[in-house]
Amino acid sequence: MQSAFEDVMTKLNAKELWDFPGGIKPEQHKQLSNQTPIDKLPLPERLYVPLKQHIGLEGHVCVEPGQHVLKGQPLTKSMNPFAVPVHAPTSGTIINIAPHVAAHPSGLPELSIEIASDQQDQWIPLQPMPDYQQRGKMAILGAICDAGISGMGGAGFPTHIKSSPKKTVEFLIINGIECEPYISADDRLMREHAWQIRQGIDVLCHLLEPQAVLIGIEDNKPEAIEAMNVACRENPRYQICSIPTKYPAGGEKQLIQVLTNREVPSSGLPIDVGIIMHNVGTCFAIADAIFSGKPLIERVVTVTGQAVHKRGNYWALIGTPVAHLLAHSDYKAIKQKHPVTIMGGPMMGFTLRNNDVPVVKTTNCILVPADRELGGSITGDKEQPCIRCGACADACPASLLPQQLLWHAKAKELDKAQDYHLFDCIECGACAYVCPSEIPLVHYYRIAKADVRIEQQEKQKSDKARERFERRAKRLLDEQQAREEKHRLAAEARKQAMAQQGNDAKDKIAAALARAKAKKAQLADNTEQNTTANQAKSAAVTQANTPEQQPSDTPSTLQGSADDRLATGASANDRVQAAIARAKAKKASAALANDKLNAEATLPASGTNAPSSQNIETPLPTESASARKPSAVQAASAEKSKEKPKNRVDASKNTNRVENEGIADEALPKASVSNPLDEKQQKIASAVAKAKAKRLNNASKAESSQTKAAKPDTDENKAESVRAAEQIDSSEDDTQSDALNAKKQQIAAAVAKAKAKKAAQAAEKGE
Amino acid sequence: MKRSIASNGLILSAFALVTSGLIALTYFGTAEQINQQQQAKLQGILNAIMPSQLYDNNLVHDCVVVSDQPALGSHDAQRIYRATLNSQPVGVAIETTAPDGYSGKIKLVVGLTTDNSNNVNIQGVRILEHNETPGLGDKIDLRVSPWILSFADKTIESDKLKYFAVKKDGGQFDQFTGATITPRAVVNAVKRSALFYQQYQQQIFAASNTCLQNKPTVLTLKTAEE
Amino acid sequence: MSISIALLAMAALALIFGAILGYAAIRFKVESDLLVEQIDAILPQTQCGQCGYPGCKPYAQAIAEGDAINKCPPGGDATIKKLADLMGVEATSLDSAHGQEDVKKVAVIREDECIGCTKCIQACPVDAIVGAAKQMHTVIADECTGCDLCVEPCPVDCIDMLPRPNSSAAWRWQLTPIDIKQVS
Amino acid sequence: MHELKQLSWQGLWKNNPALVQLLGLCPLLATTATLINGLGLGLATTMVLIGSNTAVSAIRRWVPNEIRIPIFVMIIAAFVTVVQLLMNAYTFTLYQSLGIFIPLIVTNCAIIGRAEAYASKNPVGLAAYDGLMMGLGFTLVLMTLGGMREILGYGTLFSGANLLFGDWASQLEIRVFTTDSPFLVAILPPGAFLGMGLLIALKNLGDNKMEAVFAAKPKPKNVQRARVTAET
Amino acid sequence: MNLLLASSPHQHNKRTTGQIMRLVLYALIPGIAMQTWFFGIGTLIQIALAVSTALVTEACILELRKRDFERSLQDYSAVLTAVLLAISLPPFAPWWLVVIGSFFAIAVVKQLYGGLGFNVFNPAMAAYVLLLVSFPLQMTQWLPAQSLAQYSHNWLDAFYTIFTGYSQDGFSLSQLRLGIDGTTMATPLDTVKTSLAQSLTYHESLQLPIFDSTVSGLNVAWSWIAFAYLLGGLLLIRQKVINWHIPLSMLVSLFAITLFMALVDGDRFGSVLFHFFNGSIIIGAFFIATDPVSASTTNKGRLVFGAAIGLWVYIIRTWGGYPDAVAFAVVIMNMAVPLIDYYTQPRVYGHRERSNKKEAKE
Repeated sequence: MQSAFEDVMTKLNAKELWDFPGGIKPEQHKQLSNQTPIDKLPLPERLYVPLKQHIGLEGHVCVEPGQHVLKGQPLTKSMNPFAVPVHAPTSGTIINIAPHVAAHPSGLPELSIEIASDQQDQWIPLQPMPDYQQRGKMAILGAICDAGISGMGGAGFPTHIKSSPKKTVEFLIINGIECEPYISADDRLMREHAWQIRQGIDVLCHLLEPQAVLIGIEDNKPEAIEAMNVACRENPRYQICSIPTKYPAGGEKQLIQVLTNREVPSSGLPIDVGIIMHNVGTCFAIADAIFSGKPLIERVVTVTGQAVHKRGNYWALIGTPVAHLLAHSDYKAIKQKHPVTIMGGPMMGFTLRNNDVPVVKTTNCILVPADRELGGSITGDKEQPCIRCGACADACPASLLPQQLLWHAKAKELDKAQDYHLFDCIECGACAYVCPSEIPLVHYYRIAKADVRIEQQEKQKSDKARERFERRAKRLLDEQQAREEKHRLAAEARKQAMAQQGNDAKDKIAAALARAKAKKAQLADNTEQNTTANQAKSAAVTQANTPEQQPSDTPSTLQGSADDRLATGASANDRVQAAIARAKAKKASAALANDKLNAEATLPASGTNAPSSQNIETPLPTESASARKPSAVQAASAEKSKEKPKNRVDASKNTNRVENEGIADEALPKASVSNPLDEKQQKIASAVAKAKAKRLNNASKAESSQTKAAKPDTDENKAESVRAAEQIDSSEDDTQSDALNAKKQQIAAAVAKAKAKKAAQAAEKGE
Repeated sequence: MKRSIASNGLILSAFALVTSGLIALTYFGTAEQINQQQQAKLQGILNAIMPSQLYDNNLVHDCVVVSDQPALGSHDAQRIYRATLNSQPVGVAIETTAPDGYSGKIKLVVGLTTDNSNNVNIQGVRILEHNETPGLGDKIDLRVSPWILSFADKTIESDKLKYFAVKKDGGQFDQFTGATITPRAVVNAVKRSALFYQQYQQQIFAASNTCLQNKPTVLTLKTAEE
Repeated sequence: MSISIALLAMAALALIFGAILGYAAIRFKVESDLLVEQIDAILPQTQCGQCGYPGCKPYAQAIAEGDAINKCPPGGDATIKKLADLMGVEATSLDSAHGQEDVKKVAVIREDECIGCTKCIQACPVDAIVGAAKQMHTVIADECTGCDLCVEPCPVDCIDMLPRPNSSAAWRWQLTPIDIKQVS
Repeated sequence: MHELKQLSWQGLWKNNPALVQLLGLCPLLATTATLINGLGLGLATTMVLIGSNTAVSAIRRWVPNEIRIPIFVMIIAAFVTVVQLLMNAYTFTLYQSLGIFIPLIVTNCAIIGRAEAYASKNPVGLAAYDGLMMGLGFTLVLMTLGGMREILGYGTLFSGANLLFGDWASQLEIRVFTTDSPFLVAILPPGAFLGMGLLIALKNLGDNKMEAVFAAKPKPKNVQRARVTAET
Repeated sequence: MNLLLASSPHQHNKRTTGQIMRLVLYALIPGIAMQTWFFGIGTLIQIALAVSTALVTEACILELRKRDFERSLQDYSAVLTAVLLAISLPPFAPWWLVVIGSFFAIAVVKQLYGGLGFNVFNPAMAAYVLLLVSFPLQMTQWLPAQSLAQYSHNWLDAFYTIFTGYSQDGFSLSQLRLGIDGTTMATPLDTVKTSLAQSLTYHESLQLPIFDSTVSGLNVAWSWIAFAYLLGGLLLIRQKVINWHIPLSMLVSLFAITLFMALVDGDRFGSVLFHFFNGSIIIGAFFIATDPVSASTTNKGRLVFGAAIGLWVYIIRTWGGYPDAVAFAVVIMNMAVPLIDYYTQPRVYGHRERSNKKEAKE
């Protein structure tokens, strides 16, 4: 089991350490960059601050483009504890809030705030709290959170969450290992700012109240160890531990193992074994936030590699494009035949898609190697088959069996890969480093891990979809039953009505209307999408129950009576209403005939909410733009309905009747004399028309080559569709006054085309 | 449940009866033929190692069983088939074992006769069973090599015993290239069985025929000294 | 005689074992997880109908009754492989008559073109479209299975099937080398 | 008729018990040192297959599900024993050289496999035919493998034909070549494994080739996409 | 501007597969030199034959498999296989023997299983086993060391014998095999096995002329060769080309069992020295059992693997049909490797011992 606190302390006091399995000893190359003090960079012109730079959620943007911000001003805020704000790194103007290539191996754009520096670098008023010991812990945590501090070592876990553990903390470990080759940011930071780091540790101690504080530094940084020793001299609780240089000693789990011989349980956190670990950079940032009130807007970045001349460490503002850093460190692109920029170290860093990527809170190094500097082939295209030499297993710090993982990852046997503890891989790269076959092992693991995650997500999604589908099926079944019940009631009502026959055409219409409404209202009721459905339903039921004429009339009778109504009707509203009524009546009778309703009935059903003209003004609880839509639709359908009596055909696109081509011509004048329609209606109508034209076009193109017999027809169709398209095109340039006419024509043309298409289809079928 | 138990039990039982009955019928139908075949096979082997003109009895049906004889190399019961001409002893076919084969025991049968000067003539030798290395030691098998035929008509003379050996040991029999142990084992086994026959000839022929018994009694042989 | 004893022994043995089996058949009966459920759990639940069955469950039923396992384009090869494992048959390639495996898509309604006809709402098998009559509709992207059943009913063609946006959080780590240009 | 054709195709090639189902490997690998041995075992297996398939099919209506396996096993065991006795009686020498592998036919999964998968669900005639075809398929593989191994290992073909067909058949033996150092591994069990593996590979190669030929003209299939929901 | 993309780690160790294989080849040089010194130039001819056959075979099959054979040939794995096979054959074995073996090793054992990294069996040893079972005669015709031979032979003789079966002067191979005492010479292991079978005691058989060393039970030639290979093997461990686990556990387990058996019955069972330095134990422990592809890959597994080989070697040598057994033992244990690997998985960081499987299932 885990070693007891006393045992650990005894061993540490005796300057003894444990070891972790595996590990490698790559060439360090730290001298390239750790010889000079941390340098300041000139202010960049533009900064790109990604909204999310840590594990967790992104905050809400609280600035807008054009706004002038001061250095240190928060750009996002959120009440969510997992959201850490970002701050303006310098004073300037917000240019844009848009996706910008992110500091992520994918190079996918992420939402970033672009700031143009005003070169003033003017601070927002700062609120330091040097008296933190008098404040409550919550206040300190709040300050840390508001300063935007997240872990600066690797993953970027929000610091304030890590600093408010629910369990007792035995060890606070400060990670100053920096085990990756080339990087020396923490090294320089410790050498130059040991004092502030110690202050940060003080703050953390105040928050965490650990029983011991261990500061782990690799023994290849004697100066840093010395500096920290000096800084921590007055507090004997702080123990500086010199760790043997071995990669990846700086890994959280490995460092814990080396210092305390404890193992973080798989899928657990260090706090599960009584340990909290913070990076030295984080400590420095905490000190900055508490004692100067400065948010985390800059960090030390190592710029190294043989392709740059002025290698060293720089204070880089968060959001500084890498290109800016490279420009000021004398980057010689010529030294790279295959230019590569690595963000992070050579072992775990990732290559950048381009150099516009901004520095983020976790960026500790920009490595620009010359060709062949890193040995082997960087793209991994020299991959050879695994010879099972086992060097990877010997190097793995987590005691995994990398080649088994590789085997299963390659074969996409994700279950087996997980049996071999795929998710315990820390992606340190030690296995791939030693692999003689140059297999990019870690890459395969990452792909496999991503696949597993995606698979899990999809599994969840499909479960949800199944549930929703089943629920919907059940609902539809219930509706069907309810509908049948209604039918029965309606039939009874009809029988009653038979007894007292009336001959009035208007009554007929009313009866048809009522029946239609009854049915559709019931649908609307069930879908619960309409707030007024209940009302309509009750109205319809009332109507249906009133003694009325027998409904077994054919559609033509109904239409005929509607014609009468149309002829006598004076106002436009009446006509519209009549048309709707007719359409509905027809559908209703068709439905009656089949003794079932199509789901499409919802459309007219909504119309039943208010069959009078007032419905246009009926306020609906949606946005203003779409509120106008219903009226437009109704008008459009009225228009359609009007054509029907004249031509004795159904203009509805859902009927299967074959139409003749004359309709279009006839429909045109008809349409043009109808009521003035407002702009919106026209738009919708034209949209419908366009859509139809598009479909027709596609259809006729597809059809044209199919059969010779159908050819004349289809050609004609095609010609017509082209004409329609021209009309549409030209109509868009028309003036306001012409627009009305043009739209009408378009609609008519579109309808005609739809019919032509059907005709063509029918012809084809006929063959 | 009871019905399930009863019906399943009965059905299975019925099938068992039928199938076993079928086997029983076949067995009765073929038993005679099988027996004949086995006799014929034995007869074939015996004929190959004991020329049929030398005797007039039914070799297969005239045998004694000996066991635990160091000269015959095995603790198993081994048969000695007796050949007689006009009821006079002519020779024997002895089942014997060479325990020192390269890969374990080699079982063989040796046909022996005696000549006037009581020297033993070897009429023929056949290997019954062996596990010798294929390609090396398995040349003792007639199917692989005719080497075993070289024993035919060899005589074991008391004063020339040492020539009855493989060439490497200074004898007259070829060894195979790459394998000496196997032929040496076979030669030695043949030699031992011949000497055994020479020694116990009288007792073997004096004993009663046990071949037709179900469990033949094992013949106990007495050495000359006793 | 010995033969009849043998026969009787066989019969008795068979009787005993038959009885044991008869007992076990009743006593240890297990209701196994229905095959259909297991198949259904593998299918991607897009309910797209490309297999020729109205929904995933009916197709699962059909597979259990012996239909081919390679009719599910949304699931693609991965699903076929799992089905093959489950059914103990050879994994075949996707039957192209049913369509091609495509990137995961999501339906998006072009809002200013939507006329609020609710047809897509009717068509959606998982109720992933919300909206009321004559109101603009919208797709709940998280619920959309990408089945594209809503596309055709739309009278104004305002629904697009767009690939699901690639986020760096759900990135598959496919590093495709990009042509190198000289640094200017 | 179509059914019979299908059965033949399944048994001889598509679902060959030895090459595809990989059943009955134990006798298959052990007895195929020569072609004639393979033929003998193959014929014995075929006889058992036909007999057991017929019997199982004939009694299939009276067999309760729970005890079908024991019943099948008994039937198969009975047939094997019968065949064994018959071979012992009438092809004694072949029986001697096949030895233990005749009783081992009982454990040849191809037989119980066919009983369970086909005979117990189909009428007698078809079941018998299936048994014949599966048996022939098995025999063919045994003969091929035996022939391959015999040529490589002994340089002969049809040696020992007299064991099966009587003395006249000894002249069937063909000596392909003579060598002092035959390729012994071919007639040893490892050779059987290697040969078997190569045969399976060849079969798959043939299948792939055939598939490529037939796939050249895929018949266009029109699939009606089912609507989960009503189309408006 | 687009930059080159790659996956981490970007830094690599310099040693590639080809280099590892080459290092193994270099480490074989002392042993081969010693073998040539004692048994003549035949070994070198065999190596040349084997290597060229192997390379041609590998190239052809890779071409058939539509792989890039140029790069694959550069990994030296085929060369290594061929050399290992060639040095285990009798130096004057006929040419077709090594050609068949080499072809089988590459075509069947290696490429049919999927090529480098996928072969279950050690190709050289599987081929050796094939040859031994198929052609036991040719495979056991070892010459006496030149100092013991009745007829001396030069490189031309070797050449002639390998290709025609007769030396320049018309001596057949069996004549060449005659020792100074006029008897055919076999390997020491063979000799002892034969004499034990002849009911001689172990110590009696050590009196035979083949044991010409001052140390009891050793043959000068064979032990010098073994020492040379030991040198190369230690070099490999020092270079970290191979791990120490397999050689050590194999030698220790063989040591333990030989010591035990020799103590139990010194007349029937050979001494430790006899077993270690007369035959292929050393080369087997350092060069053959350590073949990474077909050996166990976990450290615990390697210990088991090596120990089991040691045990098998002894069992087969003592009670089996063949005098030497390294090839059989290695091939047998190759089959057990997946099992060994499965049960010797190291405890993964953060998982408690053993119970991890169960946890994962729950």
